Amino acid sequence: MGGTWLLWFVPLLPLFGAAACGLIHFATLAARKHDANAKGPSGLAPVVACAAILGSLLLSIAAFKQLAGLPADARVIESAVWPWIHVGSLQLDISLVVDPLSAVMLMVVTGVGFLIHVYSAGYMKGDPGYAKFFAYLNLFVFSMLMLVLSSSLIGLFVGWEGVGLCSYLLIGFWYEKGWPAEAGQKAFVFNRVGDASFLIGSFILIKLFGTLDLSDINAAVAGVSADPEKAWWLTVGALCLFGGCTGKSAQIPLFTWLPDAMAGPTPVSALIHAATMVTAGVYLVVRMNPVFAFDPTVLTVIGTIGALTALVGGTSAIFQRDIKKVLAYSTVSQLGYMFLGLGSGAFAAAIFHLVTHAFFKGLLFLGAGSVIHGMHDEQDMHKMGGLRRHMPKTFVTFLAGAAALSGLPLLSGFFSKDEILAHTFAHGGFYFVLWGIGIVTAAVTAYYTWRMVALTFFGKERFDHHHVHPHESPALMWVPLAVLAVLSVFGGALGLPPVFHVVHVLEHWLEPVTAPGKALLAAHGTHELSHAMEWALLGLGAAIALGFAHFGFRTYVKGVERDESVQRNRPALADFLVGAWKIDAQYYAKIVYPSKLVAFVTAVIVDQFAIDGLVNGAGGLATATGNRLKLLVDGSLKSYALWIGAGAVLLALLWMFV
Amino acid sequence: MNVPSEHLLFLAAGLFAIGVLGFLIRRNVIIVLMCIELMLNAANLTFLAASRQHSTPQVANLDGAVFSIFVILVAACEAAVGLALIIALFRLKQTVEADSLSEMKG
Amino acid sequence: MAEILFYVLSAAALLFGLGVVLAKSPMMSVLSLLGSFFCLAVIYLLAGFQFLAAAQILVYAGAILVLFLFVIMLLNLGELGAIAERSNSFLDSTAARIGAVIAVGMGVVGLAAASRAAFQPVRVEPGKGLDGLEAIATELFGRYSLAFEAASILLLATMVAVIALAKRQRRGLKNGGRA
Amino acid sequence: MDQLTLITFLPLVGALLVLLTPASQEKVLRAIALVTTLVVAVLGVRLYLQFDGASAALQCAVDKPWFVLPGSAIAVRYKLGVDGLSILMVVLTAVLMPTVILSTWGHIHKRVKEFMVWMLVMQTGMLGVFLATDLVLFYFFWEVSLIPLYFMVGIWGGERRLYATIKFFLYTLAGSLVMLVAVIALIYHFRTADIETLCAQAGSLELTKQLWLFAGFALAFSIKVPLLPFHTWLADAHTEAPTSGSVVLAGVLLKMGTYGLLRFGVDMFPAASLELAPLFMALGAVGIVYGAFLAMAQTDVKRLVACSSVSHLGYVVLGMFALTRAGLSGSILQMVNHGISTGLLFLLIGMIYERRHTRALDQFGGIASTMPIFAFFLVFTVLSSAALPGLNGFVGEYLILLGAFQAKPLWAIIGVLGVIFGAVYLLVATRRVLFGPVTHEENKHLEDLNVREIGLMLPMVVLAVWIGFQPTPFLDQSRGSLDRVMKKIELARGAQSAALEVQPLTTEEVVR
Repeated sequence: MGGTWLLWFVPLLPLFGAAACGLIHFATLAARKHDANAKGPSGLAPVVACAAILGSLLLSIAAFKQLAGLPADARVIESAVWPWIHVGSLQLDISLVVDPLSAVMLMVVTGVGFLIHVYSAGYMKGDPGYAKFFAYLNLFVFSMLMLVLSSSLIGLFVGWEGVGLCSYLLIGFWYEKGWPAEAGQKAFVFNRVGDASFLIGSFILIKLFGTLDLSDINAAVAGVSADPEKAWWLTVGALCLFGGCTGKSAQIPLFTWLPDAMAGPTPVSALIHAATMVTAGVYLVVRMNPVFAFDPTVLTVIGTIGALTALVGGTSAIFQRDIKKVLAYSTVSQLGYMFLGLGSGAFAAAIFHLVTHAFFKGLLFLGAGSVIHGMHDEQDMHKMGGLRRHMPKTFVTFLAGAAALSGLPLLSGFFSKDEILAHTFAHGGFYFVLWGIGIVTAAVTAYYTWRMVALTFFGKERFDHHHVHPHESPALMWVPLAVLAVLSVFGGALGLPPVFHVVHVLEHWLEPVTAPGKALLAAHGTHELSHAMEWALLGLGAAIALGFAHFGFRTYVKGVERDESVQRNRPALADFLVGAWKIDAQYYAKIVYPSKLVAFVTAVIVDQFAIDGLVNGAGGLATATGNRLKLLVDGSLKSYALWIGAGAVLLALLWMFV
Repeated sequence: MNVPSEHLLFLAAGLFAIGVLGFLIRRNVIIVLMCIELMLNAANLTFLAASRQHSTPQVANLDGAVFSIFVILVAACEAAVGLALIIALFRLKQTVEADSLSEMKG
Repeated sequence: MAEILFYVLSAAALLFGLGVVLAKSPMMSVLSLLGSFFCLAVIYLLAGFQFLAAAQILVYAGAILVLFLFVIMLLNLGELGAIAERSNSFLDSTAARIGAVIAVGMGVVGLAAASRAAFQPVRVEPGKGLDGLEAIATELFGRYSLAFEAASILLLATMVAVIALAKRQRRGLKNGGRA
Repeated sequence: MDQLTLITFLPLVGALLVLLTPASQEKVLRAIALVTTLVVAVLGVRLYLQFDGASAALQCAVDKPWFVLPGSAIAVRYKLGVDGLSILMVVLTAVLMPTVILSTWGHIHKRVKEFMVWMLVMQTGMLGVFLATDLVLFYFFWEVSLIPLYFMVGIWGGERRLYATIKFFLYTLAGSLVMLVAVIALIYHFRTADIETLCAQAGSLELTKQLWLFAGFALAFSIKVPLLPFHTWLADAHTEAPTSGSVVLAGVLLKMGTYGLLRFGVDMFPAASLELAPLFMALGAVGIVYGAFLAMAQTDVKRLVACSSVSHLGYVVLGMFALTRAGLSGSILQMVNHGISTGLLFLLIGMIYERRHTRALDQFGGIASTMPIFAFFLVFTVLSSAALPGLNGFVGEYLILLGAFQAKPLWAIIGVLGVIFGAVYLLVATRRVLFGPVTHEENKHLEDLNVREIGLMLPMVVLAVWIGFQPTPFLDQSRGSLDRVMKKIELARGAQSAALEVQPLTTEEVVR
């Protein structure tokens, strides 16, 4: 595909789409100024938006085909370079590169993105900000593509922050309601904390390598091991970059914004908080695998944080009442899995889980969206039940997604999750603990997934009938569901475990990208699993998934008694879990409130009173002394004479003795 | 007379001190004026002492003398104006008490 | 012999000075002031300044003192006790006391300064007049001619001022007859 | 009539014209002022296009005899010139003024004639400060530019305007008096007032003398910047100033402080600035966080933006005293960026003030639903000043933090904290103004921005996006001069490390 300018069109098409939809939105506003409910050209917006995404999808497929054609070791397509910041010896440019890793991400972003665009054409129909929504969605896809395709860290950062901005705009889409705006602001601030650490990481890389071009950095990492001081800086740099990932991919310290992000429209949650944006962190670690693999402690840190996040996410999803909150915590948990995979050096497995997760989590979110759409914006599972009769198509696709998520055998989720657990187990040593956490989380995942399915689609109908008439979603919405369902079921084919004696498609495809990282890891000892052990792990995984799925389904198929009983006799535990281990409350108590206090103190006490006081004080001092001196002039001759006399004596003395 | 100059200056200092004493203590403005005359005389004496000191039999240094002439002149003017003020003051306030004049309070 | 006369006269001058300050009635003060002027005049003579002695007598004693007398008579302040000081001693108010202290301080400073100055012995023989008229005249109209003319203007200004100040404003005149 | 004298004194001619027209003809007055500033803007852009960034020399210099200092043979000359350090600020001043004049249509209705005169006089003063290359001429323009704002805030300001304007005036004046001492010392020591020769020779002074002279200059400029301990006048001055006054104050006047620090600090006394660099970096970094916290606690939206200026200019100082190539060029660019983004912010606040006549944050809420175009512009400006990549703020801030990191990693990390807090207080403010349900009755039927208001913001928006996407042409304008300054700093650094033989600085840290 020539490569020079054509590649630029992949991200630029959505950008033009966004601009077009923006204009359409302002046109509708102008039209609406005349008569209130004028439609204006907003109907045009979805068509423009979907066309733009379709365009970049086709271009991506073409790029993918051209990439596949190239020989294995030379699979890179470069684009023309946009000179951005040139200062002295520092050259920061933006150029796009398609290599196996970014090709996969390209397919996910544009593919799932396109499906979600089609879905939201139906879901958002009738919303006053219809065109604005598509403008933001296209802008998001543009930023995500910039992130995925850029060949330098600075270009990646442009996409990184652009994505954060779009999630802020989209979460706060229904700002009239008030709390979505707060959720959007919270998301942006959390991202900004991550970006700050990302910035420091980029400074360290410039300090070490003098450039931000990813391929140059990956190549130069090997040379660092000689100089211990540089090695220390590289480790710190890697951890800072990982700090950025935790912000973006909602890992332990910075994950509490994701559940609140559910305030945005459901397609947003599907696209941004399931399929694309949150995976940016995983993509970054895989893209710069030599930098992270250089120091084993960095991988251990990543693995531990991943495992802990998985545990916290999973357990918090158990007693959630809001269907989207369940899925949000589940996303946090699955992202934890991916980082666990990265931690144990299984870069290909993490990407594999990323891809399958995009499919089934996107599907579940869209399914939940169609349920909510049908139930007139009702999100509380305790007010649903028995919807399988009203929404058969949504029910079937939702079932497929839930099966894949809970890791039922032969489905995509099963293969990708167990591959990660297998690699963690193979790593041995401390990783056994992480593996244990992984297994427990797998069980919990199965439990809460099937609790959700049971509460929503089975049992008696807990909504009052004359207000709510659940109905099946229009074709525009369930067709994407069907496509995603197919992908979730058969997605496993991308990475069948070695024990099946069939090539692991994804691992082979990503070989050139992950090779340098694997080589560095091999230096610290390779880990192999005997076939018998692999079978055992597969069996264990299947057993746990099936067992807990059945257990979850059985307890909740009758209704919500189990929830109420737990709420009654163990309220502390229920509250603790629903509140995601009270981490968010801690943040508010330990960080937000004190910072408000500090702000108040600096503004009023330090600034107003101390510094300003000094300034005004100087003025006050002048007037005070002036008043006191005024009293001397009291009009009586005698005192004047005295002062003259005293002055004369003083001067004489002074003259005498000085 | 070959009195050393210091003695002349002692006398001048004494007179000056007395003048200041009167100037500060007395409440009657006329007395105050007189004390000022006294002080001026003391100054005159100092001038003459200096002039005498620096004169030689051949060349008489008369700067001091000329100065004292001018001092006398100034004293005269000052006394005239002072007394005129007193008259105006007396007509206004029927008193020559120094303390009664305090309208110019700050 | 002249030295003794000088010391006697200086003592007298000091006493008369005190008299001016401490006298009860203004009349007594004026007279003691006159006395001190005479003593000083004679001292000038002894020091060899005949012209100045004459000037002292003529201008000071003759003109200024007479002026004082006129004012005292005019405002009939002469009687004893007419405007007697309210309290017998002058050192009642704190201000007075401070004044006294300052005066004494001034005196001490003067004495100290005088004693410190290292004067060579005076080279003028007694009896020979220092300021002969013609010497004074050449000085006055030579080097100090400018000062002399300025002095004349000063006198003129004083006269105008005095007249303006002391002229009795007849009531009902053009500017509303202020007092 | 050469280019620089024309561009400096054309506004003065405009002021005279305004003075001649009767006060009743408001339309004509505004037209004259607008036309003058537009012509100056065109001249500014022409100057920018002609300017050759690679050369470090003073370009299109003007040099005419002015007067000789009494009692000495020192000739004070009327010298103007522009080089890499001042070109961006001269062009920003020229380009910003038409927007400011246009914005007065909305909120200046009484005594229009005087306001226009003061505005044009101030422009002459500001251009003079940036273009003067003779120390006495610089000081002259420095004082001239101070007086108009005193009247502008004093007459057309808000309730506490007298307190604010007197405080601002005295504060800045005190600083400039200290500077006067340094100016005199410098002139009489080197027997010349020409800045270029002084820059060359000042390095030869021994360190303690350099430190004292540097301190003299730095105090005046730190008050103007405003650097941390001297910033309390800014919040009052901004809150009480009329909108256009605030835009000019934030857009250009604050930069005279940073420009001064650059020209008379880093360029003239490299050794002294090297010595004091840690202190100034510390003040800059702490200023960023302090300004952010200050802004978080404000209830008056204009005061909030004023505090954000303290934080933004902390960045400029942090970058400048990192004394690295990236830091310096970043700080020069950030001066322009701050002018654009804060200028826009004040314009927007002015517009909402013209409609609601209040600046209290809790009076707003849900304005996005009634004024979508206003919402778009406000979000755009907030993002530009919170340094979103792709807009102008990011380029400057990234370079500054990178430069600071290369010099002192600790202060860079504190500076990066500023990125977080910056986003926090800006987003909180936007949320309280724009989003949420419409609580106040008046907010329901506010009419959106009219064509004039959009028109006057467009050039700044376009500039912001252009600098964001293609900063290199702007950065290259100061390439020659910055190389010269960096050479001087290297020299001073070499001398400093020679002096402290004990621990030589590793040159590796400094990226060429």
